[in-house]
Amino acid sequence: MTLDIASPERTAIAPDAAHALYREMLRIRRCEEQLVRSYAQGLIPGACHTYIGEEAVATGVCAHLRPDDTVLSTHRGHGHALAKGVPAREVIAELFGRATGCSQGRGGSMHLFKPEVGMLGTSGIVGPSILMATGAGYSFKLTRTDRVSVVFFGDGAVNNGAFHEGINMAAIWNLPVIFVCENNMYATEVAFASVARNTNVAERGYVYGLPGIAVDGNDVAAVYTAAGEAVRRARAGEGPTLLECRTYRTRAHSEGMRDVGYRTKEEVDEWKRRDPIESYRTRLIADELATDDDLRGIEDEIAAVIAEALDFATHSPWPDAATATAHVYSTT
Amino acid sequence: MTLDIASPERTAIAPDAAHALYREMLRIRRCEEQLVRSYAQGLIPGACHTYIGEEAVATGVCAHLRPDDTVLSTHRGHGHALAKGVPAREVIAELFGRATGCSQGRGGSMHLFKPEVGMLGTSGIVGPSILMATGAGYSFKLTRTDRVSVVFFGDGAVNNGAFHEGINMAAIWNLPVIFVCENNMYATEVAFASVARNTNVAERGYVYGLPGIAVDGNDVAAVYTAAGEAVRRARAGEGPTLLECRTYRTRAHSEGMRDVGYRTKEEVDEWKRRDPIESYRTRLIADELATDDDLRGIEDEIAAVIAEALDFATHSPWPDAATATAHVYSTT
Amino acid sequence: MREMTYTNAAREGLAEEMALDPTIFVVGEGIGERGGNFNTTLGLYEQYGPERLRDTPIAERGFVGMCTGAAMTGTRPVVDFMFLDFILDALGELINQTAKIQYMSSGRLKMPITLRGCIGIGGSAATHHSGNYYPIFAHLPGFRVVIPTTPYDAKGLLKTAIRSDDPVLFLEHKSLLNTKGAVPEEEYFIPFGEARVRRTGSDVSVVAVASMVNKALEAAEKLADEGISVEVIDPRTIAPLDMNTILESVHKTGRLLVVDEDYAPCGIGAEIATQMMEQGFDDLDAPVRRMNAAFAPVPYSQPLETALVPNVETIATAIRNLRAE
Amino acid sequence: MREMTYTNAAREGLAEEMALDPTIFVVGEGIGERGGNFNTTLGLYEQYGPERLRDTPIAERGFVGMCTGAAMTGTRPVVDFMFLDFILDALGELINQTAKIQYMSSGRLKMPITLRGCIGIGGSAATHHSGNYYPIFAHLPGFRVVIPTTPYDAKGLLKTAIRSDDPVLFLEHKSLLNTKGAVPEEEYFIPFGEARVRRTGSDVSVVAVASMVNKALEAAEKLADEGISVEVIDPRTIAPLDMNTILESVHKTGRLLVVDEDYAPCGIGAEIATQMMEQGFDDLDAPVRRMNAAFAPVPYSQPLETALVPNVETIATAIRNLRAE
Ligand SMILES: Cc1ncc(C[n+]2csc(CCOP(=O)(O)OP(=O)(O)O)c2C)c(N)n1
Ligand SMILES: Cc1ncc(C[n+]2csc(CCOP(=O)(O)OP(=O)(O)O)c2C)c(N)n1
Ligand SMILES: [Mg+2]
Ligand SMILES: [Mg+2]
Repeated sequence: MTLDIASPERTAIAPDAAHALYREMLRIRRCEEQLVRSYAQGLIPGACHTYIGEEAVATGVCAHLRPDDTVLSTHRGHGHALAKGVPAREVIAELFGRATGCSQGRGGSMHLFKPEVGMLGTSGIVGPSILMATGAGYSFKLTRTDRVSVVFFGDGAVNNGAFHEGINMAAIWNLPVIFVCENNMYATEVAFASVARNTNVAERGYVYGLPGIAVDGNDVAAVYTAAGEAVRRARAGEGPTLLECRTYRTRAHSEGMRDVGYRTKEEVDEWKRRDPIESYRTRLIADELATDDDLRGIEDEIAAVIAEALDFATHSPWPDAATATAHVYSTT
Repeated sequence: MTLDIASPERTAIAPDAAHALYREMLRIRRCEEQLVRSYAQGLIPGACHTYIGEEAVATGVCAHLRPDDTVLSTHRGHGHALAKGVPAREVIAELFGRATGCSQGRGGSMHLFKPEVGMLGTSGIVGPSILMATGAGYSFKLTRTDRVSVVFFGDGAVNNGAFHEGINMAAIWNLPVIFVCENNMYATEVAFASVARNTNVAERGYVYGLPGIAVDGNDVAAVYTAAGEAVRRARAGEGPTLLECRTYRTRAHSEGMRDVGYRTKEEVDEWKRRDPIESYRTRLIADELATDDDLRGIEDEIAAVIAEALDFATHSPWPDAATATAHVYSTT
Repeated sequence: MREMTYTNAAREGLAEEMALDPTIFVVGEGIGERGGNFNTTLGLYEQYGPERLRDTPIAERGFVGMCTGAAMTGTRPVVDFMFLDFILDALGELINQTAKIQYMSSGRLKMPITLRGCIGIGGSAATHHSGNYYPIFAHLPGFRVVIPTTPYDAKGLLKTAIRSDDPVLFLEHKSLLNTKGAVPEEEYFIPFGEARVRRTGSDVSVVAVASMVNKALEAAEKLADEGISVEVIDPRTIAPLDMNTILESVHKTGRLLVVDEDYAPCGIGAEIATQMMEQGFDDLDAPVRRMNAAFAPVPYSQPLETALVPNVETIATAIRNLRAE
Repeated sequence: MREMTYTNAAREGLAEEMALDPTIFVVGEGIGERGGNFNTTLGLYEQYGPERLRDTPIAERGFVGMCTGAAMTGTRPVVDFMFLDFILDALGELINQTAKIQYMSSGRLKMPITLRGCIGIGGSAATHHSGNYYPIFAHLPGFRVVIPTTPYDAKGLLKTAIRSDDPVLFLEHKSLLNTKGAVPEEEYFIPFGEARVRRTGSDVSVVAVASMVNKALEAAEKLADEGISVEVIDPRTIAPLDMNTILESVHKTGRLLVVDEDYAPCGIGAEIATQMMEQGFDDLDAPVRRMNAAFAPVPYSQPLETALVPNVETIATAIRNLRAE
């Protein structure tokens, strides 16, 4: 059932779709770069895990989702929230702890909620999102909709019982869930190869009886193609898919953390050379899907969006302390 | 890495070893039959899960173990405790709730402890024994011994996170642990095939990077042969093994429970025809490893052992209520 | 009025709600065709089939996490743990996700999930099938904790639990499952946070939880012959906790005993005693007293198990002593 | 005497024990070469290598269960959770196995396992990295719960924890990790169940837990200028709990306030208040008062987070009010 790394179908993607993929990856990258600067300036009181280097995954998957489809994600969830439709201004404002943040300042980097656009939340705990996404799929099937549930998780979650229990339930009940593993080879500073004898995640689909597909997670076209098929299957009631995206985070696990010892500079540089955005830009021009001017236009557009978002966040109000205990319960 | 069901090597087992296997299976069977009668008589205040039909598994595996090797097991653990060296009298006394029981009356059917012979306990909770056995293996490796840790668990535990997390740790750290799955096709009344797309448990060894071997769990010679190799590997520091024994419980999940609806009488009868003890008896004679007289001798011997055990249990004292809170802590 | 057992009353409540709301589904081990180890779903599978009566793998953490996600997305799961002991593998999901998501989403996500399981010490169930554990949930923000003691309360509170948009623990003491009581034909609901005075009295107030209610009532009966008048209060839900009913009672009696089968430290007795002191110190003629299980895991053998828990005799003695203080 | 940080003192205690006993090993995520997210094992990997400083998969349930089995078989695991929040996935193992096996085996198996993790609200860590959760363990038989507040106590109590044959929760409040204090060169151990009077006073007794100890001391300092004499007690271990020291103090002051950053219901404050009433009712000139975190998950944003927890001002006010009752 396991496919080899799918070779991207260069012709499959129409120009406007291709531009949209480029725009979205760039929006994530620029937003993350701003957060890095803001963190350094002390504007982010809590943790900040950036998605830099992995933008192709969230972008390629979420390009297929409707607003009523849902996403659950992890501590490294800025990119997923953005790709699912959370405005950059609300992500930045959230990390700044402002009332205008997508979680109204309650969550910060690891707790991004915006149910209005299908962003059901990121989690500071590794594992649970896999299970909750399985449950969203259960709801969608029970209520006879064609909605799709997507969960993003890291290689670090693969050895966790939640992976085993969640994927098995989705498989036996044939739920519309897409399990997207972002295999960036490390969990904080622990190498995946040191905690799993077999680091091929997609292969594991076999024991659960669902398709396992591995793609180059730095190739947005490859992710887009594979995710398109997974989403089609889920919507058509054909069941869940395990999609392994091989990628890499090029910054430290989280801002302010050192990034030495556990991996080599050569390895990091090698992956920086495979930057998903740069490489897609080159390819778009080579394939004549876009001109340099088109892309410069997009780049200026995104620069403006992020500048406005920063301004919005910076001038947003703090939450009212009096609301600190609101919404613990629905009923009183 | 997965082997097919190993065909029992008829010649490999010497007569005295063969007699011992027969004797042990019979001791388990007769002890269980006595517990069934005692339960019906109201002498067992709590639950009683019998091992009838599965005796070949515990017998074939434990035949290779030393007293300083350890066993952890499940709610269906009478057979494992007996095979590891707990006297029948202490098992019966335990289910009767007497002070002379192997757990001094504190445990009953689901909590059989006798560390003196390496029986580290059965568990009323599905899953934990797999993890604790992994930890015993960690101790044995860290302290540079050649001791072996064995855990028995059912097909019901396979979909539990403990299976995933425990086997993975044993594999990556190359621990001397043998994971024995007693796949009897049902968890209470839930069919394994209804909660797992792929019911081949041994195959799962592949994703964790350890050998997965499936054997006919009703063929004591097959179990003995496969377990012998697994124990050899563990002792030699070659790491863990996943051993799937395909077997069947021919009585209800637990005494006093109905046994209809979820499986057919035909299926039960078919497996009764494959009774591990009867079939081994036939084979021993056919292979001239034993005479009918030899085996009658063993049968009389076991009958006497169980009769004495019942008498012992029946006349044993109750625990002293004053001890109810002793041993919660080692230190005060 | 018709009589029915606690289990049948609760099942009737579940059946009524499932008939009205197709988004309600039940998960658990053997709750499908089998109808539940404790007959919690008997007959419902035939009506609603596997999607709404879902037999699960033995993966408590998994299906609790799954139901948490389901509750966030428009359905109303009822998780049937059979024995509450099996909930423990799912505490990570419950504490970090189920109980927190309404708050973290500022109320944009709801969490209508009912978590039911049998509790209690008795019948040589031993340490893995005798748990109470409710203070864990009462301690943390986000949960409702319901402990009905009569068939009437079991049905009315289960219906309220299933309609609630908050996570609700619905805990059924094993010793109560086959007890009978009056249950009206007409539909009714019992709100959370309303204790019930099961017996009125003037000398000593007793708050009893779960199976201890009936034992306390028996003890009160005994003591009546001795001329000691005991008021017995069943909180029915411990989160929210109806302190007013307790305060009113102690205002009258001046003395309070909390009888709880669970362990004492950081338990519900400690919470009630402390709130009593905080809110009614001047009404107390004597310190609030607690009775609890002895501080040890639950053993199997009858003499040991019996020694662990309060009984009618020891409760009566405690009331006598408190009266005499 | 030499000064060192809380973290360094604790690490020195761990290093001393590991040097003496080759059966001690540490498991956790990033506790190997990295030396621990909170530097709990810094430098030890170089000395003892991967077998004794074992980086694990993200499988808290798994490695807690594994260490439970290891502790039963002759080794002495130290589980380093980094944040205590991550222990929750392992509660099933801890409650049903780790805490019960000594009892179920009638003491034939020991359970020398140390479970350490950082606790506490602060620094916008948000709801998955701010947990306290200690009442869960204090409520159940089988656990020891240690909450050191000074470098001296951190080292002495960690060494006692590692030598203990019982499961010990060793909880380090994040706000204390870099605080400095005197730590002697000579080896020493601090027994469990001995509270420390951090400041003597005659008007009001305050029992403070974890980070609340320093805040209570600050408040006491302020109030001294107002002529209010406050005694501050640090229980140091909440299971076992040293009630005698508290009783003696309240015998003198007649008033008790418990300041705890964790939630109130069924918390350690409720337990202390109830035992105070049970054992020293006549010494109480006023009801025991509690201060706790507001009853909500821990939010991220500073104004919200700050609003949740007691601070020097609110503690001082509570003491003034209690004095005036
Ligand atoms: C249950 C749990 N244990 C430990 C942690 C601490 N932690 C936060 S992120 C992380 C590593 C996650 O690695 P991975 O899943 O591969 O995601 P990545 O950071 O590589 O994107 C760990 C161990 C946690 N958040 N949850
Ligand atoms: C965590 C947990 N969930 C549920 C149960 C209730 N239970 C006891 S035995 C059992 C079935 C176990 O099936 P399997 O593992 O296949 O063992 P078998 O009884 O077939 O030998 C269940 C669900 C339990 N003991 N523990
Ligand atoms: Mg990773
Ligand atoms: Mg089975």
